[in-house]
Amino acid sequence: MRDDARGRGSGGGNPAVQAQLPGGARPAAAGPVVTLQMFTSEQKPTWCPGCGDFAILNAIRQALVELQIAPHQVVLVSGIGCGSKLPDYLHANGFMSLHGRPLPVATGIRLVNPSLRVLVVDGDGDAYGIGGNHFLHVQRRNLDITHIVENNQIYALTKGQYSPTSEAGFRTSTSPQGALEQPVLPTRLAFTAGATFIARGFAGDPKHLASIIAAGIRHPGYALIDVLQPCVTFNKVNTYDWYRERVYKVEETGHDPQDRQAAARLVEEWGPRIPIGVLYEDHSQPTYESQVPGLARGPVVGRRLDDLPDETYARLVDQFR
Amino acid sequence: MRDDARGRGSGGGNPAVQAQLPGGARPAAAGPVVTLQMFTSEQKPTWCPGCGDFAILNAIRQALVELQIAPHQVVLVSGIGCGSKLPDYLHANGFMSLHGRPLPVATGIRLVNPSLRVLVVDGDGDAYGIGGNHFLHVQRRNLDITHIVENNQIYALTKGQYSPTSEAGFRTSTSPQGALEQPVLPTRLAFTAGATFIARGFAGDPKHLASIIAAGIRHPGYALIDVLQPCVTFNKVNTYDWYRERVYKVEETGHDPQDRQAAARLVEEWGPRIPIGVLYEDHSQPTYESQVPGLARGPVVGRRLDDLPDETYARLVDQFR
Amino acid sequence: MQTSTRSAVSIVLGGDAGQGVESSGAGFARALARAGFQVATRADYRSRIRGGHNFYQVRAGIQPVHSHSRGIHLLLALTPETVAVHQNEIVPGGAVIFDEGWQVDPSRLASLGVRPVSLPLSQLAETAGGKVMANTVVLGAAAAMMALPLDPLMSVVEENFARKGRPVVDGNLAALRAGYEAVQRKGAAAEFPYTLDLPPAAAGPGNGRRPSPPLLHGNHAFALGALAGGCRFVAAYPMTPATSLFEYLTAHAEETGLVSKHAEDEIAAITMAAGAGFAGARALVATSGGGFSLMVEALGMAGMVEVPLVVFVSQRGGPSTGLPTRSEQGDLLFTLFASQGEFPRVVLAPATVEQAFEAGWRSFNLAEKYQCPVIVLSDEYLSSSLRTVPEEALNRQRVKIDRGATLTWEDMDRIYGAPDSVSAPARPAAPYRRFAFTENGISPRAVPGHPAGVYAISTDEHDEWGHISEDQENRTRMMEKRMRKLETALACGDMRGPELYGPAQADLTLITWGSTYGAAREAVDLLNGHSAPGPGQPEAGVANLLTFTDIWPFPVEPASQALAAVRRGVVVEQNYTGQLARFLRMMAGYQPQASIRKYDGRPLAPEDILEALRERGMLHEG
Amino acid sequence: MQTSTRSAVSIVLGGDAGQGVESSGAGFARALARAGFQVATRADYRSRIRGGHNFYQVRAGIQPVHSHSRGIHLLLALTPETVAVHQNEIVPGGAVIFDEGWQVDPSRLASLGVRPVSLPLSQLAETAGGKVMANTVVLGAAAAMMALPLDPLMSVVEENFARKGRPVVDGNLAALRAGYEAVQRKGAAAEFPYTLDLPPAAAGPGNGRRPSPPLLHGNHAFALGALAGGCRFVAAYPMTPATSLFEYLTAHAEETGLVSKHAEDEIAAITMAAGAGFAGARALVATSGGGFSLMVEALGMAGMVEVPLVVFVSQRGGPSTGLPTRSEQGDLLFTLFASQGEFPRVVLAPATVEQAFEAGWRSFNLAEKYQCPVIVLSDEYLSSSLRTVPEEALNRQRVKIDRGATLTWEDMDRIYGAPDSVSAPARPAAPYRRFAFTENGISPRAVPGHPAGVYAISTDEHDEWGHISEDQENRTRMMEKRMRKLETALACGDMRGPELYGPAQADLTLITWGSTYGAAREAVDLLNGHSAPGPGQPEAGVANLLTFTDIWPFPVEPASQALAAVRRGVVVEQNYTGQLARFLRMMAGYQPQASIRKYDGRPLAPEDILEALRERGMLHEG
Ligand SMILES: Cc1ncc(C[n+]2csc(CCOP(=O)(O)OP(=O)(O)O)c2C)c(N)n1
Ligand SMILES: Cc1ncc(C[n+]2csc(CCOP(=O)(O)OP(=O)(O)O)c2C)c(N)n1
Ligand code: SF4
Ligand code: SF4
Ligand SMILES: [Mg+2]
Ligand SMILES: [Mg+2]
Repeated sequence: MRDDARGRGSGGGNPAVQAQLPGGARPAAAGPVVTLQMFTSEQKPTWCPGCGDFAILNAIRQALVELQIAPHQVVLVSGIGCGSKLPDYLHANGFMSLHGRPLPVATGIRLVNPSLRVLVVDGDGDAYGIGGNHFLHVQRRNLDITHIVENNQIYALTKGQYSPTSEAGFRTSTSPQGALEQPVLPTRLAFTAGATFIARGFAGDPKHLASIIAAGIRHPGYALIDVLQPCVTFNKVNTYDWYRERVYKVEETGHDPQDRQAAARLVEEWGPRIPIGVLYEDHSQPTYESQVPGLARGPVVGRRLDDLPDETYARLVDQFR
Repeated sequence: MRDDARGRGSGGGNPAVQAQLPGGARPAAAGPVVTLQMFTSEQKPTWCPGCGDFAILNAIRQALVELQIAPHQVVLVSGIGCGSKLPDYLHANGFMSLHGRPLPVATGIRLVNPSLRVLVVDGDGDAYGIGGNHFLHVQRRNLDITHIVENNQIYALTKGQYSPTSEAGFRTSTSPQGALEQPVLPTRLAFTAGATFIARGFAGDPKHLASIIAAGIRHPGYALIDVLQPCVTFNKVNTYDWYRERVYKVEETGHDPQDRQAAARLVEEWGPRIPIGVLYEDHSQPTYESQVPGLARGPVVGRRLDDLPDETYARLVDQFR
Repeated sequence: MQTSTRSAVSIVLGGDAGQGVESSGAGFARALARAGFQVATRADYRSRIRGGHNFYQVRAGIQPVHSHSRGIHLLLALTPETVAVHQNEIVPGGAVIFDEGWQVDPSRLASLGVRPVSLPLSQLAETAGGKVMANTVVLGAAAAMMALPLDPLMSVVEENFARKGRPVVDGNLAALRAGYEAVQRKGAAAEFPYTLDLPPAAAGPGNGRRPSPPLLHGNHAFALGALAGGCRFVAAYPMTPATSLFEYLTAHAEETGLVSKHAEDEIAAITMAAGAGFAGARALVATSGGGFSLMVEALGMAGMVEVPLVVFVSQRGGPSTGLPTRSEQGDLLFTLFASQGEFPRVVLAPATVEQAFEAGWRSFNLAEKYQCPVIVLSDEYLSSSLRTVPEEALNRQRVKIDRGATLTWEDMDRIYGAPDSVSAPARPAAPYRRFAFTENGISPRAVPGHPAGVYAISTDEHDEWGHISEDQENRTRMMEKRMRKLETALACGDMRGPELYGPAQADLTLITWGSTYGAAREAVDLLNGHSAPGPGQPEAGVANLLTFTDIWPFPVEPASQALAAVRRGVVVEQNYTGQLARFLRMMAGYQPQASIRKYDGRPLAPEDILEALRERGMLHEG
Repeated sequence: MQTSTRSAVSIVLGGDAGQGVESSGAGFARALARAGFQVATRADYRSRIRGGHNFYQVRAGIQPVHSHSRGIHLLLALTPETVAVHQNEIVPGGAVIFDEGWQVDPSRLASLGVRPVSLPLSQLAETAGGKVMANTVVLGAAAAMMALPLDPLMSVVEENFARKGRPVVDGNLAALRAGYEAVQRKGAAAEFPYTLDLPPAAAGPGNGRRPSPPLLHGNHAFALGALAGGCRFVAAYPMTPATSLFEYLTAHAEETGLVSKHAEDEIAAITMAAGAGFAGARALVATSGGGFSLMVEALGMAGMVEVPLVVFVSQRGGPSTGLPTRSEQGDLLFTLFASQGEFPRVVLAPATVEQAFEAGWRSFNLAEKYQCPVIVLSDEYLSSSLRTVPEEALNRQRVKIDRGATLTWEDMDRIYGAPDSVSAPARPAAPYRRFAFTENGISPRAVPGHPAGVYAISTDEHDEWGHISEDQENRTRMMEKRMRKLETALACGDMRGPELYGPAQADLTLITWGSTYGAAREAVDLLNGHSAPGPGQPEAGVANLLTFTDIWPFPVEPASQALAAVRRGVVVEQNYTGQLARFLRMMAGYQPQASIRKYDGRPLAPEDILEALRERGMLHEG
């Protein structure tokens, strides 16, 4: 099972439907070579020119090509917000769900079909605001989900209210005298809550971002990738330049993400210097999926709906006598 | 305003109603000496004999007497669960709200009447489970709320499911093969999320607990007091003895709660040794209430409902011309 | 007070929470079932773990029993309070077993015509192995009073205490015998009129003839149906009275290959289930009103993205936290209209344990056929009251699996070409339209994974391919496509009209939904002067019963026909505002002559209905 | 195409999102209001920040304008797409202003009888200060076309751009003039029939006679009413189309002493408000359907613990995320029945900006009088379409504050003795009963803080003192006490029957709720053959209009009377299933002759109603 859950790059498949097939398992297709073009969508992004979300979209495509994961083998789950429209601009399976709820939606997908790669792509409002409880609990589970947060430190789609990552004192329509709360530092929070992979990317460096996303997908377990995403329309403080002046790449400092001590320091760093890259990685934890008793015989959707043996059913009924 | 919000032990009052009084502010009563007996309720607790919640109830009463806070000056806000019935067993103002929602209810009370002392008393399911998002965000605000969590590492009122603080591997009806999640460590989470006061108490040591609660109430800002509360009926692992073998008092080790470095280590400690006492305290942060523009002229409920000056109203209307 | 059906006997066990009232009561019920009796039970307990008076009623007879009742034939008291609370409910000639050490006023009992049976309960328990065994002693005593053999009770005791070890089992067996013998020694059972003699034909395994009937409640029946129907994913957050469904499935997860997730909250539970449903699993959530409230937003999501999903809602006393362990039918209109905007949903309200089983698999068929959320409305009474059901009721052969327009891998290959012929760019010339406009509103549904069936869904309004669209015309068509599914369900005959029980023509028709059915059915039998219907149900009678089980989409035609045939209609339901009555007026313009409503959290008994009819002057009695 | 009311002129400004369509359109509307005109607007925009065609309609006249309309007299195009999308809506004799650089087919316009006015828009903008000023250029051109003085527009431009600094202001003023002069130079306005000549009596501040009428939308009107009514707490999570209410109150928080909290989610928002309401503040939450879905559980809490609370719900296109920036009336039945169990609530549905103001204060009176949650249902159209209202509509003197049975400190002193006479144990002999059983169901309410008024509330069922109670009799009485409040509200006349507009007798009655009123009212005027009613409304006519504003508790008597007088009724609403129609059938047994429903997110125009009536054969036309 644990290996099953890691069957990436394989032909994927549609096990849900095999359930209806008398013949049982079906051979994986000899997949074509995955190209960038395979992900091209007819939908034109509605983002503002210059929006950081464009770079994130491209970086995701790059990473999928790098890992040779085809459009049918992946599901992108998002919330509601500017950034959460991303799955509409990419030819791949997607589920644009509710504001703040992509993590449990993704959890449900993984729990019944671990042969699908699952990426969550949402905003800072989704992930750290309304969806905070799911964020907290997903860290404790180590499901094999890659979580990419388009963190623009603002509620953009609703036209500019402060978000949980907005700096204290940040002025918006709902914080006219400046935000009174201390901001959430996602990397630190995830570290504390149990994440096994923590990274930060910057939309101003799409190549670097693509490599981080690929690393996150490769990581066997939950991976948080918080992406500094300039919102050119509503956030006039945290601009490309603002980030550019501050970011530095941790790999250039020789950082070893498996060094928990060093990681503990890096996840805290936010100020004149902001680390980007893979901050933390722990390979020692089993995935949640690999431990679920109900998955011992393979993905749920790969089985027939009437697979309950008559003996089992009779035993269940007899327990009520 | 900041001093207003700290007006504890004073006669309290009913400013909401002053709003209807032409005479404006009303002199505070020369309050009687607050005694334990004043808090006695006719309601008999329905808890199981031996339940740790009894000790928490007593410790709260002790702390209120110690601080000379009278029943009408305090509001106890709870959620739903065994422990959340506590306000029914105490003669004081109370609001037994919804499962997981006492923190925002308490926030609302504080934001309109900071002359009331507000204590939140809830279960680990309330605080760290379904209410996790409020827990996360309340840490960032430093409202002057004392948050006492009756942490029995189990869902008791619903008869024994595992909770966010149950140890990994803990077997219950919803984790028959053992819990697959890593437990939440509340002290560490609160520290990361920004709490300005973090303590742990033990229901097996009610006197010590009372002193911690008093310290929490005294703290000008949010105070988390996670209480190890044995559930004698559903949690057969984390018993009085189990805790007793592990707990030690941090004050006996000479710990200075204002030493952030030392606190950072203590909030992480959970294993053969479990620290109890005040782990962390930061006096330097202003309360949230003290910074709210709308409270500059005093508690909302202390004002007349028709106090908007005609000139202000006319100006507001004119802005639409 | 008269018992509702003479042939069924009612035993009530009462005591404090924590005294094992529920487990002993259920054990007694199981023993009776094993002995070959038909049984119905009712548990009355508080929302607390210890203390406070609880009781458990077991009604048993040779004919099927459909409800609890008011009258008690034998009261088993574990506390003096039990005697005080229940003595007035004991029928003349009935008996009460209590501890001889208590102060019980014999004259009061005598004036009620009740036989006092005082036994040294706690002393016998102590001797057998400990005070806690008093509940077992009293069961033994009850067996003796009712002329029941001890075998079935012993087998139940063996099983129930097995995991506590041999000494505990032996102690309880001794306790059983001690109670039995104490009654015999005292001759207390002499001429007790309410014995339960072994039924002539029916007999349990103890008698080796045929297996005893299954004894279970609605939650377990639903779970069995769901498992047989292919449900393999459940996510929930514990909430009375739905928890037992979740816990049952979880306990059997490994054995059945089901994935169970105790979620962080109800929002997570339903959104997880939506993810699982999207991916192709038959996914379930189970909750009660408060948890359902939190699921409302995601319910609308499932409707919008056309993901199948079953939401089991067991109603309890409301509003808000209300009466957590008690029964009510207060969520009908709430569940019907929950969530913003308009989208197709199906609402089923099983009335019996048998129907709960059926809803277990049928709900998933409807969810997949109409690609929408299905709500199954139960209530505390149905969810936790054990009833024996005919063997046939749980027959797996009756379970049909119908996934509607779910596309198989082969379907996809046929339409788009086999996957190995798909080369880069792996896209069919005419890409898969997840939300294709169709005449019946149902768009063939591929689940993610097939190379030709790549698509994204969105809770924003979208076009046939799933892309976000604000286009005016598309919006109108998409709205109509979705809503058309409801018409299709009605046109296909997938929604059933109300079920008629009793004579085709009657002066009085009780109209119910949900678990109130049981009491209403017994009331109808009493009104028609027979305790249970014979095979030849008469054509006309005093009363009959119309029960709505398929609530939405509302089967207007059969419902209107059935309602048109009603002479004097009385809607009987367990809520304050008369939700079914309002609903019938809204959907069928129907207004009943009278309404019977109860909203104290205690389920209606047949006698409550008769009494209410009498008060309303609706019974033509001497 | 015929315009709905000849005397009102309709201007549409169209362009891409991000081109300032909405702000320019609103600025133009404000300038017209300042010039003394009556104005109504409609914004049509997408749920995205940039790109995609948006437009803004301004209708202006001398008589009050109640709705947008289909016809366009003057189209202002910032993009070629605008011409393509809207040219067919231009009335014969109307005009379109566009950039002379675009390819626009003159023959198409000619065949439509539309005057093409091509101007060097972008070049003029560039000269004035930058391409972005094209929207200002076009406004200047529009003024010239319509024979409007430039003063009011200049004052609006000054104000709108003030915070961007002098150069930007000056650039825009130059742009205005450039557009104006370009039209004049071209003589393009010659004999343009749809000029807006200054009204003879009415005149704006530019003319120094009297203040121009306030121009605002429903959200701002509600906010003003709420402030005047003592609302001093708002908690919300941003959600279109309610955000502007929250943002307005927040912007004015310091000045008005209001506490505003941007909460972490909607659950927090409403539970914060419940805490504030419990403590004694007048507390508000503002959201749309999706956020309301998350508030459902706490709504029931407020009902159970009898805490006053106002929930403002602005409906948008559903289900689920749906059409976030568009209008629908899809949440009527949802909000009416939301949350488990049964409890009193009040639902108001203001139909106009004036009524939104009134709901702003009235909702709080009802919430405090009946100690329950009050839902105010708005919709995107009412919430964001600006309309001029009479001065009187916002008159603060009309605002009444009534806190019902809220106990003042002096009340408490009188009942229990003054606090300084309260000594240990500080308890009155007969402790305060928060939930005292009363005849009208209203229990006098102390807010926490008084020594004699110490009490705890619980969402579990409770007794008169607030203690958790499962007692059967208490439960029944408490349920009845709570629900009795609804009867009291009806008996007190606090709930208004439907409002009749137009002649008392009519062959045809349109029946509406919410913002559909405006279009229906104009349709009624058109049917009755006058553009706006004179002072002497005739006794009988072709059509009239019945509007339900007070939905719950449903004022059965006045409603039934009004409905009984309807000859041929047509329910007009913006949803798919006909929610008002269903509701009226449920509550009054009323069934209309026909229904007009629109569910594409675009608000009904008067012409849509006429057309639908015609299609249904309900108009007796030559
Ligand atoms: C339950 C609910 N509440 C509110 C909204 C309105 N809403 C849509 S997007 C959004 C916030 C967007 O912020 P973020 O998640 O940071 O995404 P961004 O637009 O910045 O990419 C909100 C509040 C909603 N869709 N659903
Ligand atoms: C929304 C909602 N979901 C579920 C429940 C059922 N419920 C009541 S108490 C409880 C958990 C109790 O656990 P905890 O908070 O740890 O309190 P304890 O009983 O252990 O003191 C649950 C799930 C509820 N009341 N409301
Ligand atoms: S508003 Fe901000 S986040 Fe949204 S599309 Fe524009 S730049 Fe991007
Ligand atoms: S079940 Fe546990 S937590 Fe609840 S009252 Fe009993 S001992 Fe206490
Ligand atoms: Mg954002
Ligand atoms: Mg607990």
